[in-house]
Amino acid sequence: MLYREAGQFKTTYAADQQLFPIRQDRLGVIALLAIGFVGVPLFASEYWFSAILIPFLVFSLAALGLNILTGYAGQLSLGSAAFMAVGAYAAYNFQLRVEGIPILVTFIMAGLTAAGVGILFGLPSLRIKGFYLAVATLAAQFFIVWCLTKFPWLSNNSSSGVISTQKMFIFGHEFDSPREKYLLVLSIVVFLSLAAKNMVRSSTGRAWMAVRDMDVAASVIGIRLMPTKLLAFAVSSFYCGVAGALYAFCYLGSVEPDGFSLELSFRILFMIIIGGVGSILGSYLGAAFILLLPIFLDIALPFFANLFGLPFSTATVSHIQVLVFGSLIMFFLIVEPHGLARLWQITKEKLRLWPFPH
Amino acid sequence: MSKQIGDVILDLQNISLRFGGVKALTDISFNVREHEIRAIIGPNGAGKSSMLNVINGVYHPQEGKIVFRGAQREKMEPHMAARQNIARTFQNIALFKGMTVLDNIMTGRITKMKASFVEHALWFGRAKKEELEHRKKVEEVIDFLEIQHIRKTPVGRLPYGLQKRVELGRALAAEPSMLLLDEPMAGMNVEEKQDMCRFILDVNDQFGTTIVLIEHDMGVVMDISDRVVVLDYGKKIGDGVPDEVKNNEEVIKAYLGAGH
Amino acid sequence: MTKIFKPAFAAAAVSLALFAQGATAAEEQFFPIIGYRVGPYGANGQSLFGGFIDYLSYVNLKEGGVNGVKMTWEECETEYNNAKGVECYERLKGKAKASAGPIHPLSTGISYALIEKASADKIPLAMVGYGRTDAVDGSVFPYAFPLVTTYQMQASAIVKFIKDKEKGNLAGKKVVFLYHDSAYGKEPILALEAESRLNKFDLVQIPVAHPGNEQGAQWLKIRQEKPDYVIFWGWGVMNQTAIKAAQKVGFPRDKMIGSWWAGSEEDTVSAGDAAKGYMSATFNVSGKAVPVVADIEKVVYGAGKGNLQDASKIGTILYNRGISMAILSVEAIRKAQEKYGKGKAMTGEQVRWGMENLNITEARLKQLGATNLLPEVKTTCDNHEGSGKVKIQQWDGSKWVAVSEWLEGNKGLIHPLFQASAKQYAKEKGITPRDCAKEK
Amino acid sequence: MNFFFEVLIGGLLSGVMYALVALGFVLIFKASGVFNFAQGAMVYLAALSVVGCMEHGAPLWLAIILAFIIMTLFGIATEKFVLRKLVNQPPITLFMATIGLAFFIEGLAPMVFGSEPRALEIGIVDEPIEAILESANMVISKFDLVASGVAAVLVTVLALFFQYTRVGRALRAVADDHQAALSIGIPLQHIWAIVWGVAGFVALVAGMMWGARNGVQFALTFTALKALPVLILGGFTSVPGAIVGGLIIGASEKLAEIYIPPVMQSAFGGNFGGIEGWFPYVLALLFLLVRPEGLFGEKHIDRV
Repeated sequence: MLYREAGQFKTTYAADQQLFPIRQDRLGVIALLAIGFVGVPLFASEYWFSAILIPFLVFSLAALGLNILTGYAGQLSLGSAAFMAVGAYAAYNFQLRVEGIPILVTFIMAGLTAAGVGILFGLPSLRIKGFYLAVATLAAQFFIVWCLTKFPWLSNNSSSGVISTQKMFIFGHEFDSPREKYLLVLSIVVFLSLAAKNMVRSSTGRAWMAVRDMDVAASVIGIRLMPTKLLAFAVSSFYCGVAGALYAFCYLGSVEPDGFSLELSFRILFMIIIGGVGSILGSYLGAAFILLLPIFLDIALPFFANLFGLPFSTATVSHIQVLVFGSLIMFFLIVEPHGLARLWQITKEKLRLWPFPH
Repeated sequence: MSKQIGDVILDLQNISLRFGGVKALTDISFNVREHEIRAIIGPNGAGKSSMLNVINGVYHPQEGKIVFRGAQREKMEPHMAARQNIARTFQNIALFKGMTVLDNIMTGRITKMKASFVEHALWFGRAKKEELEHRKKVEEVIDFLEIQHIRKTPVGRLPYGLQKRVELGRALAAEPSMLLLDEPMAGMNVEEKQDMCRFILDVNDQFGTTIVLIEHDMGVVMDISDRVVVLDYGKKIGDGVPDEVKNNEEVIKAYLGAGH
Repeated sequence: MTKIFKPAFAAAAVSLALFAQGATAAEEQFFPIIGYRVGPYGANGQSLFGGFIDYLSYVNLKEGGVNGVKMTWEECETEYNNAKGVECYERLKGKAKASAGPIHPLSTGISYALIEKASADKIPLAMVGYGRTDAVDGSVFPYAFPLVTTYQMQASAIVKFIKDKEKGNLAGKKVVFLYHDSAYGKEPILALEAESRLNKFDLVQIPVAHPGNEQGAQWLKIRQEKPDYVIFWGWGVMNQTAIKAAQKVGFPRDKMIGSWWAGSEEDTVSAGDAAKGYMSATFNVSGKAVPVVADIEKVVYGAGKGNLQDASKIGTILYNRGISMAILSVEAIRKAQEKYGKGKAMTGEQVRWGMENLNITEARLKQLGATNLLPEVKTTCDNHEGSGKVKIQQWDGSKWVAVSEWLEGNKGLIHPLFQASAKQYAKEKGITPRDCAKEK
Repeated sequence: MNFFFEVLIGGLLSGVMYALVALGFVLIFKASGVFNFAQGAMVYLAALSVVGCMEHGAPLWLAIILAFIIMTLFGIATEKFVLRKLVNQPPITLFMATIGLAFFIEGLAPMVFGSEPRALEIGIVDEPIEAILESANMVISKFDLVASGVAAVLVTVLALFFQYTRVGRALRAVADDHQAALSIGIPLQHIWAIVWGVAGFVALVAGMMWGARNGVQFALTFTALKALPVLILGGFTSVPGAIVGGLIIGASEKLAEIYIPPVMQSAFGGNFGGIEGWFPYVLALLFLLVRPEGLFGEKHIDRV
């Protein structure tokens, strides 16, 4: 009864097509935004801002980008981290080389640069499918990172290839405390999430899903495969690019090309699989899970080891962490292959009837 | 029948199609007139589906000419057929399994939507207006096919017969001038077949849509089509009004075997 | 559903319990340790952090802490991953408010990511033999200490070593620089280029793509180039592979000189016989002959408080390096206590002062039982390096043997490079450098 | 010219090492459609098992047998506890599960056998063959030749196994058509367990060769990265494809590493070495644009 749609009649198509057609969802999202913009900044500690919330938002954005490509348009990619790298280095260079460019414009330009590179590496998708394409995206992963280390101009001739990001000003105000950075990232992520939600509920998103579900049928009903797939690559890379710029500017402050490794790409892929492929909410849930699980294990395992007096050495604890992480991924895939987003949906369906199960 | 059958709108001349060394279609010619129901029949493997695939550009014949509405067609991609108002359904249902009925049918109108993805993303300009306009059209199709109750159901969960109906809906949503139906009644029970026949005739009648149809059920074919073309082993063996075809020697031979 | 929720409850319970633990007692010196014991470099991390922690335990057991202040620490696993390193730093930072031993990130990538944060949080960053090397200029980087020596000074010292071998003349000789194609491998290039101009030898640079488990092409190229020496900047699997590949093309290993991260038992043992004769730089010696190492084994492992799972690693290069790092940290705290009050826990800011005024002389090393373990270190505001000396060691098939005295790189050539780079950084970041003349 | 051939031959021999890892991928993909990302981790586990057993006093031959038993048990467990529960899931889910599996192994193996790098001596020294070095001034490594021999034997054994044993024939049947295999009464689960066992055996061979070459350590898991471009080049389902793909990748990446950077250097200035990380992938990608199904893969026609 908590989550009941009965009694909410839609009398217009407009009402039926709004962003969140169910009232409880609407209220929930508003509450969440209020907490995010007001509650959290009031109470969270610096650790939460810089080590949990900012990376969570940045990774959610990157996962969202990958989800657009993989979840909605059906093109598996193992190169998300490379597009983040493009975004990070592009943002650095725009700040460095364009006098007085506003930081938000910088982020947009970073996204657009990544989108351009994304289109380039999306071109093979017109001929190559499935795992062949996935492996082919590794070419993007390795090639882009290599380029960033090889053209010193891109890192302003830093001898090591490491870049250190510039200060961020918006209307003359410097965003340098973790709280301010958090709010900046949150605003961008909320805006881009809304945009993503709008895209996937309109004909852009339907075209992507049509291509994903059955590309021949999609082309027969008039969808042009090439622009549709390339648009997915572009939008996805744009999101990853902005995420990369935020990763550099608001999270680490200093990045090197090697930081955007294949491992990072895999983490982002994990996020959408665990969270839910083809679900915007899933991108968030997955990012939270993948980010928090190692931290949780890191804290919990030594605690349990102490509690039960287990003779674990520090190294053993570290190994168990990796082992448990791998097991949990398998466990989740077995229990719910459609990810946390589906679990949430099932929960909602149960709540719809609760407390009267029939 | 009250409807007016018009001029030839699609003329296929000497079509031959090969896959590697396999000949799928050999030197086939026939035409389709405006507003008629044109059936293609033949035993399994006769090349019927290949024929439809040639018409809407999925396959490109090595030889032959296709004249559509008076213009000879160049080699083209499937999506261009859609832009020429040709819609179709598939033998093995080709719905978008991950989407709801409503969204599936909405995709049928994709060629008519003009808003760019930026407008969609920011939900301004044409995006919202279009979405509502087309939703209205789609609801008409939903009403027409009597599938209101499953509007928000993911198509993967629907029974076979309903999926077929949704697929027809997706094709109809495009408001096609020509509709290609590949075995629309395969695997249906009698009642479902009757429904489907009714929809096909209604479409033809109410909207004047030209229909090219592949069907195995002879009764249905003979009842509803205006003209029938018969294929066997990639060759045309008969063409004409149902009665004519029914009595064609070669057709009888192909269907009942040489021993007859 | 219950299947899923049960762990969630357990999780909540654990986190509550943990947050309740809270603050450390007043007179304890807290070390945030962000380390790695798994992943590609996990084996190296185990020895390093083992040595580091064992020395802290040793100080506690042997003398009851520094003037009575006990050493405490908490470890956080980074897997050598930058983002995780930052998370660890932020997590441990909260506990480092009252007192903070220097943080050793033990990864160049993490060091870079922490430089600004640590400076803002007033926690000193010790990068002993890695990290951001232009932080030698303490006027721009008050909180970052590339202690003992840097990649550039090391490269310069290696050049000095081969120059000595060639009777003081390198003109017309050919040196190949084979490096891990990353920030780490690229750092010494400027220094080597400067040396090659100065000493008129040919320098051929050959990068190896990460992870470096394939070097066939590079070594065939080296064979074609016929260099007199190969200077080698590898890390992890790249080291064994290089040694093996050198053997494969018949390049003499005793003409190969690695960096100090390419010169541990982890690198040579797994290369087997191929490693015999291979040389590397180091800023600490191996073996249990060093009194403090032997004493740690007796005191710490005798009390059953050793950190190493595998005690056979005591006395290895990386273990002894961990001890050296800990000695520098503890000495910095001792120094800080001299100024800010003996027997008190030192804040990060106070430890920073200690690190900037280190003066570990031969005599002091002797008192510590660390004679020859590491070179003398004397830091100042404008020299956060403090030594710039390395030894060259050679693998004799079963252990590392030092084959040179402490060699100092060409400071006059190298340090200006740091100052130029630091100046550029200060300009980009809008930092006004401190006036070192006024510090003391 | 001499140098060119030296690089070419060296590259071909390295390619054999890549092919050894790629073979494991092919076997599993062929039989179960699973893209097994954990193959690299399995190579690590196998090599660690060998050195681990040797450290506990087992002689080499016994250690190899023990490692084989470990790998087989591991394969059976993987099938029983993971894959069987994921039947009928989309390929990407299975792929993800194998990444989880890779993490599992990467945590478990060093915990059991220790993580410090170790040497694996199998009695062949990786050094140039004197005779060839003197007569032709070319470096050909003994070890690489042995590795090629091992690969040849392995492929022959696999071919015989598939051709002449009941189990092997069943495996081929499964590879061709799961339904058909089921309908003639082959228990799919057993078959999958066997396939994982065979892949474990291949991983053991690859692990021993790589381990003997570079030392046994975590980085053995990276061998998978060298095998992936081999796979796209050779096709996911072809054993000869893995071998030929390996040879092509090995030779071309070595030649590229030698001859491309100087060209780029003269065009842009700077040092452009270290292209081995991406070159095989870009090569494979370009190749795919021409033949999307790989060298030996089967051409797929979309039916509608």
